Amino acid sequence: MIEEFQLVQVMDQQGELVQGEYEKDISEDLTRTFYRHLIRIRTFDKKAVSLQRQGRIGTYAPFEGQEASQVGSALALQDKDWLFPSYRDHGATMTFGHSLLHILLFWKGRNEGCVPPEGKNIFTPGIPIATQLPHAVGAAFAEKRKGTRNAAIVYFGDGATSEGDFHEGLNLASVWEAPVVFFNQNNHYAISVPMHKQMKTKTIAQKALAYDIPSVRIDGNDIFAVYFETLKALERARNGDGPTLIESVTWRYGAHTTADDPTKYRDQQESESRRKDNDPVDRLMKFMKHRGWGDEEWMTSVQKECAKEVDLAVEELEAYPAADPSVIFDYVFATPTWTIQEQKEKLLERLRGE
Amino acid sequence: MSTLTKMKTLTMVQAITDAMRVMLQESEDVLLMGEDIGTNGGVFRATDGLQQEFGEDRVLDTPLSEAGFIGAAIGMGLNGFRPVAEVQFLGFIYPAYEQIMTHASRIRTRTLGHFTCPLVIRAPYGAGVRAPEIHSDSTEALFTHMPGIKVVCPATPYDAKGLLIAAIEDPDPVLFLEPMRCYRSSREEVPEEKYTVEIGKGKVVTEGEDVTIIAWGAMVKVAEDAAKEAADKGISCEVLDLRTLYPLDRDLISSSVQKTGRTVVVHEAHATGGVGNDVLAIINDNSFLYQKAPTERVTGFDTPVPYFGFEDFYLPDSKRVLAAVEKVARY
Amino acid sequence: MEVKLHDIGEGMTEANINHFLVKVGDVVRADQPLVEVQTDKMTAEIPAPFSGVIKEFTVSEGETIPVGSTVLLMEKEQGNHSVSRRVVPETTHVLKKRRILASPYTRKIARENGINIEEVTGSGVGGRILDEDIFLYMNGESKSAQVAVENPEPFATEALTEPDAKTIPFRGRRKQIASKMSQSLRTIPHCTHFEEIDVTNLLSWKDTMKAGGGSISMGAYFIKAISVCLKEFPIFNARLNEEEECVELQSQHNIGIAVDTEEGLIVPVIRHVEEKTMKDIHGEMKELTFKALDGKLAMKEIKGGTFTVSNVGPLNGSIGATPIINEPEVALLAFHKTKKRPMVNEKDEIVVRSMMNVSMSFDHRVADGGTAVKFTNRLRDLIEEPQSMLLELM
Amino acid sequence: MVVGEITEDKDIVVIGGGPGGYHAAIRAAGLGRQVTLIERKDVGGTCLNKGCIPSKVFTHFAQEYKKTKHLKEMGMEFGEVEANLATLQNYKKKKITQLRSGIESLCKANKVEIVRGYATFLSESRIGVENGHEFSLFNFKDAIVATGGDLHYPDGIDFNSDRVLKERQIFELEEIPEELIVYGADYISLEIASVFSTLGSFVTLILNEDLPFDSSISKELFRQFKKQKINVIKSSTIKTVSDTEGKVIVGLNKANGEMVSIEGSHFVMSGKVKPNLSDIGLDRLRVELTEDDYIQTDREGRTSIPHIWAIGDVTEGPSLAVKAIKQGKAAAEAMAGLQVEVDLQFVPMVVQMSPPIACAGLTEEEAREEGYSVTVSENPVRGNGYAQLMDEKDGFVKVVSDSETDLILGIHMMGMGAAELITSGVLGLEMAARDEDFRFPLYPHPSMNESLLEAVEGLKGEAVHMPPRKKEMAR
Repeated sequence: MIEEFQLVQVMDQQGELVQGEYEKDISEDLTRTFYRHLIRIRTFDKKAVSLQRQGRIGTYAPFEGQEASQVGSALALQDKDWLFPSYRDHGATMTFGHSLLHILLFWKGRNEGCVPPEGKNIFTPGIPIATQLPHAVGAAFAEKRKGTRNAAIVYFGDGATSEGDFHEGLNLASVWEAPVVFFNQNNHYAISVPMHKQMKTKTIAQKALAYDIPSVRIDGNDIFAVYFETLKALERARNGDGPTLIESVTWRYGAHTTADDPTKYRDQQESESRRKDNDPVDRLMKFMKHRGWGDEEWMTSVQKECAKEVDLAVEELEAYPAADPSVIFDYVFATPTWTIQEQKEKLLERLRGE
Repeated sequence: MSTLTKMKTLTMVQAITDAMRVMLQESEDVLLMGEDIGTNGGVFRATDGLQQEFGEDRVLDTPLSEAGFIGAAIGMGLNGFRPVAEVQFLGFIYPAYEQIMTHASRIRTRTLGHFTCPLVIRAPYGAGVRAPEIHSDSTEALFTHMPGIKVVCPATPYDAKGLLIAAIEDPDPVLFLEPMRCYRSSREEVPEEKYTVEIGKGKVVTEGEDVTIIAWGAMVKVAEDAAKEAADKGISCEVLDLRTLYPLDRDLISSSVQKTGRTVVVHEAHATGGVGNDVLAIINDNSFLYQKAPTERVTGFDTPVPYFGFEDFYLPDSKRVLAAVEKVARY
Repeated sequence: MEVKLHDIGEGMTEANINHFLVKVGDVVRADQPLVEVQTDKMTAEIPAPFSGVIKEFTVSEGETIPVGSTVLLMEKEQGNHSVSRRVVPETTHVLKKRRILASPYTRKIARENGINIEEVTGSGVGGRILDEDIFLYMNGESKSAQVAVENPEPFATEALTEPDAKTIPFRGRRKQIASKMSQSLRTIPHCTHFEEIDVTNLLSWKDTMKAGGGSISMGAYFIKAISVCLKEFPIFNARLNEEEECVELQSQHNIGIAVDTEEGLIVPVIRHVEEKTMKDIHGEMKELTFKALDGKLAMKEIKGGTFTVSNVGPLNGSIGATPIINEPEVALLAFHKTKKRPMVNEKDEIVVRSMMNVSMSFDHRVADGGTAVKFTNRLRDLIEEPQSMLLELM
Repeated sequence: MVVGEITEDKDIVVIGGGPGGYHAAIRAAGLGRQVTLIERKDVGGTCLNKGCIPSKVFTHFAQEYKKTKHLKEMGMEFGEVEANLATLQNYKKKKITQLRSGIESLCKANKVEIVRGYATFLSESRIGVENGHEFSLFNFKDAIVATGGDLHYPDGIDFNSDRVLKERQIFELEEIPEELIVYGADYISLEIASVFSTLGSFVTLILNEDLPFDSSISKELFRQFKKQKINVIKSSTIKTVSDTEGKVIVGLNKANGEMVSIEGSHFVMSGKVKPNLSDIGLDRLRVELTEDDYIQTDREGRTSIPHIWAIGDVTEGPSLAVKAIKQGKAAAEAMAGLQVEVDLQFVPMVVQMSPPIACAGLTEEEAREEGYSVTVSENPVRGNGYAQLMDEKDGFVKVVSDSETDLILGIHMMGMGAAELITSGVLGLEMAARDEDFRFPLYPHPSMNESLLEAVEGLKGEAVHMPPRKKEMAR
């Protein structure tokens, strides 16, 4: 099957364009935008890991290594599209317009972090694996029913394909021809379980055959491949041609979460060598250097701007008002039931010391 | 216990590992299955080293598929094995709820005992460890309400090992709840060898005269702290650790609440439909005339377990328990 | 920055948060009161240590918190986030320190008895501190021995209490009183003498006053009379300053009145008695007594006494006592029960008179018996002949 | 683990397994507490692994090397003696490993648990330990911060060369440098200069400040430098160091403003110790710091958070293991409610050069400044019989006293055995001894000890082995 699902690359590991047909679509501006977003989310990710180590946020799921997959796919979206992330996809949500402060709040255990910016269709991170897939199908189907050209994208990992929700989601989308893009980031490990123990198939893309959905297997560290293939899939969706499964092959350098120790189950040397040879950011930088786009000075200034933006978000996070206990109660129902109302009053009384 | 018993000092999670090791050694029928339990030794290290010791055939890393592997465990159970399945968090058991509710719990009934399901499902549960959403659920009542499955919940390393061995030996399905907050918080002397703690029996943790505090899991420590604080105020509390949530230890509850006549039930699960209500029913049935005050319940709220930034508001703490103790004592 | 509950007087250990006087988000000036707390002895307000914005309350109203706890968080004006670099005031610099002329063993004796050896004067050559100096300091002029009382051996008492013996808490006000009393007895060589005073005339004077609508308590009269005496015998309105080797005579007559409350003894102070009329004193006494009984005394109302009066007469008992001086004052006077007794008058007749005993304790380091007797004599005269007070009018 | 904070309850955590940390840990364990020692690398800290012990291997080596001439003179016959630093490195590693495993087994015997990793305070009662990807969480009742110090060097010196060295790197050398330039006036710099001069390097010593000794010691030291052919450049500040084609060129700014450049094969300098507080999260706990960014503590070692303590190089004072050890034990005892006190007035200062220097208490200059009526006495080692027979005749013992009270104020010595002999001096100073307290006891004969006795006797001009002329020198 792997022969049928060859890895699609637009740019190779040395940063050379290997598919000339895209030449006309690649501008200096576009690559600069890519670069800026890659640096931005990587800066955020590193900062978040260090915040966790200092006890300033809780457990955190890092995505370092998967930046091209997240930035490339999110930049292909249009303003009114829907984004259904998992817990490791805030690189995509922040690229699509989520606020850094809110993402940090989420990791600090604050429900407030789940509220997207006004007008942005960003759903909350799916914590139980694969549960977000049927939601995306439903939301996309709703757009279709409304007669818009808006689509939905849903993010999930390799492990998620073992869950029933994956199969049920794909089947429904196929039957309904829902305008949804199933964006799979295959980073090869579901926490500790390697892909070969997760499934017998060599690819995830091939699973689409069973549902008669088009699929493509792309180099997830090649931001051009990610961007253009996602654009295509979205375009199909908008045109009423139904869902697409994209398998974006990538790698997470670090742990599953800051509470996990990857050395327990894999040789971290592999991460290091991948970082050396196949880093999504490095690849884009090489590409830009070949073209003479974006000099050192500009890159440094971007890095500085991103660091500043992230630091500012951390400052906002720490200045954010303390948790208000009413939040627990006020949003369970539109109108609280007497049980909840009474429990709230009791808690507030107790906190006031009555 | 004989004085010759060799002891070792273990945390609860180590005691759980030890119980599984003892049972894996004892019987080839016992096998473990779950996500990340092999090479990784489990997300809480509960199965640390067991795959290396017993092989990939007996300690199985499953795909990410709770309904799938618990369903499969049922199949293995009815075909002669004694599977111990780990779900990473109780909050992730829901895909498998159908398998448990519609099959595991009623196979014996359905087939008049021809097929049985000697299955143990281990599930870390509960709040207080600053975990993300869903990870902190405490929905034991969804299972005590389900006919045909026993539910146990240790609060100490000793009870954890003894109860888990008893659960694996039990001929019927058992949900084994592991309070995450207790996993590593303290250590205790645990016998090296095999022993059991009887399912269906609670225990008196602290003896007292005035008020009975009934708790399980991570709330036992909270109850004990409250009892200490109450003692400073001159109220003597008896703390019960139920250890088994289905079937409840009616005799233990009755004897204590008949002595004190005043009761506080503590659980971190939601108030409505919580196991505390079943405790109340037992008091009502057996000990109504002994009661000197209405029983107080200190529980979580009828809200989803909040994000951990709000966790401290949600979780019963010793202050809340103490206030309830004072209320029933003064009634 | 955190605003903490500091020890605001008399070695308090905890306080109850009565209520906050500000809200989260309020902009406050330095020294503006933020929260009202209630201790064993009084109600006090914690002021803002600097100007800024209230960020968060870390305790709630009604909570009892130990000294040192953070009460609320404030942010300084101009949003200065930087790490605080204040020097901890109580810290002794480890480095530049005066050389202690004592052997390590002697230093250990001092340490273990809670004595700051730097306060001990050495009697050896060149000021060397000897073991004896430590012992002398402990027995005679101990200043820091208080520490030992506040930190009783945690283990020693435990075994003595039977498991089911009833105990009452030895904390808060009780412990404060215990420590103050022991301190006073340890430092001050007490001397107590007694006198009996005929109050028949005073009682009838009082009745006359009352008939005229001007009710004055006996206590107010006594206090005014004491003030008159203190003017003549200022040594009893003084404070011994051993370090400076002098007795400081106080210009104000701030007379403390011992009040027996449910939580124990407390001594509110009437200030400037020398400037006040008997009517003022009477009113103020009443107010302070009520506040004391309600536990509503403020810090300033229990501080700065120069002489203490204990009026145990109304308790209807006791004919004499050996009162303990309210350190650092020099003397204390107790008025006992008034009782009709057969007395022999100047004409050698036996007559019925209303008699009252007084006990006076004074610091024998500062004054001697002769002066003290003269003091009580003068007081007796002023009480026995109310008219004589007229001469003292200003 | 996958999410959340699964926390283990601990009693005392000690952060840092250097001399202060492990002394504190073992003492606290001895007082019945459960102790967890968190160490990011090797127990023994800077002292054992990088500082005191490696440097003392070298100073000892140099002292023994120097003796060979004397040994031959006495009749011991052996061939040419060569200093092989490669062998010495192996010896050093062996000794360090031995000492380190000694500490580890001591910890084990005392049930002190050693946890590896980098610690960060997450709150006033919780600490995280990062070891690679593993992140463990502990709740603690008390914590002792003993993370030690980091060395800091002036900007602009590029140490990325095997000829421009930091003081710790020079003890890694396997060959003796030909021309060594040493920069610094502290004991480490002096030891380095002395060691490599003895081993045959041509040494230039650049002093950036005055020597930290009594003037008599400094004066004699300069004489010794001259004798040992160590080139000394005083009052100079380093400006540049460059390494080109096997030559190190050091640019200096002399006190008079003159710029000089010196050439050598190697350059070494000692750094300034600054508290190692980065990343342990104490700033977020708002622990009070001193003006110089040390952790502020009271005399028991308690920080502004009462159940967090600090000892050693994170607190102000001399950066010496002796101080950390004392503070460590004191903190452990104070936690147990014992009354403790740390007084650093008489920290002995030792320089293991040739000949060794050891001092405690006030220098003559300091004593005068403090207003004492100062009397001093200097007894040259030359007059000591044992020194004569050992052929170790360099040095003297100087005693500073207050003539009004006869109180001994300071003791300064240079000469063979000074590091051991200074203990008598420190003991006397702590006992507030007067001259008779030193003179009354019996001193072993013949021994170096007698030099101390005679120095004290010399205060009143009564030392037998000091010529009458010298006796009058007592001022």
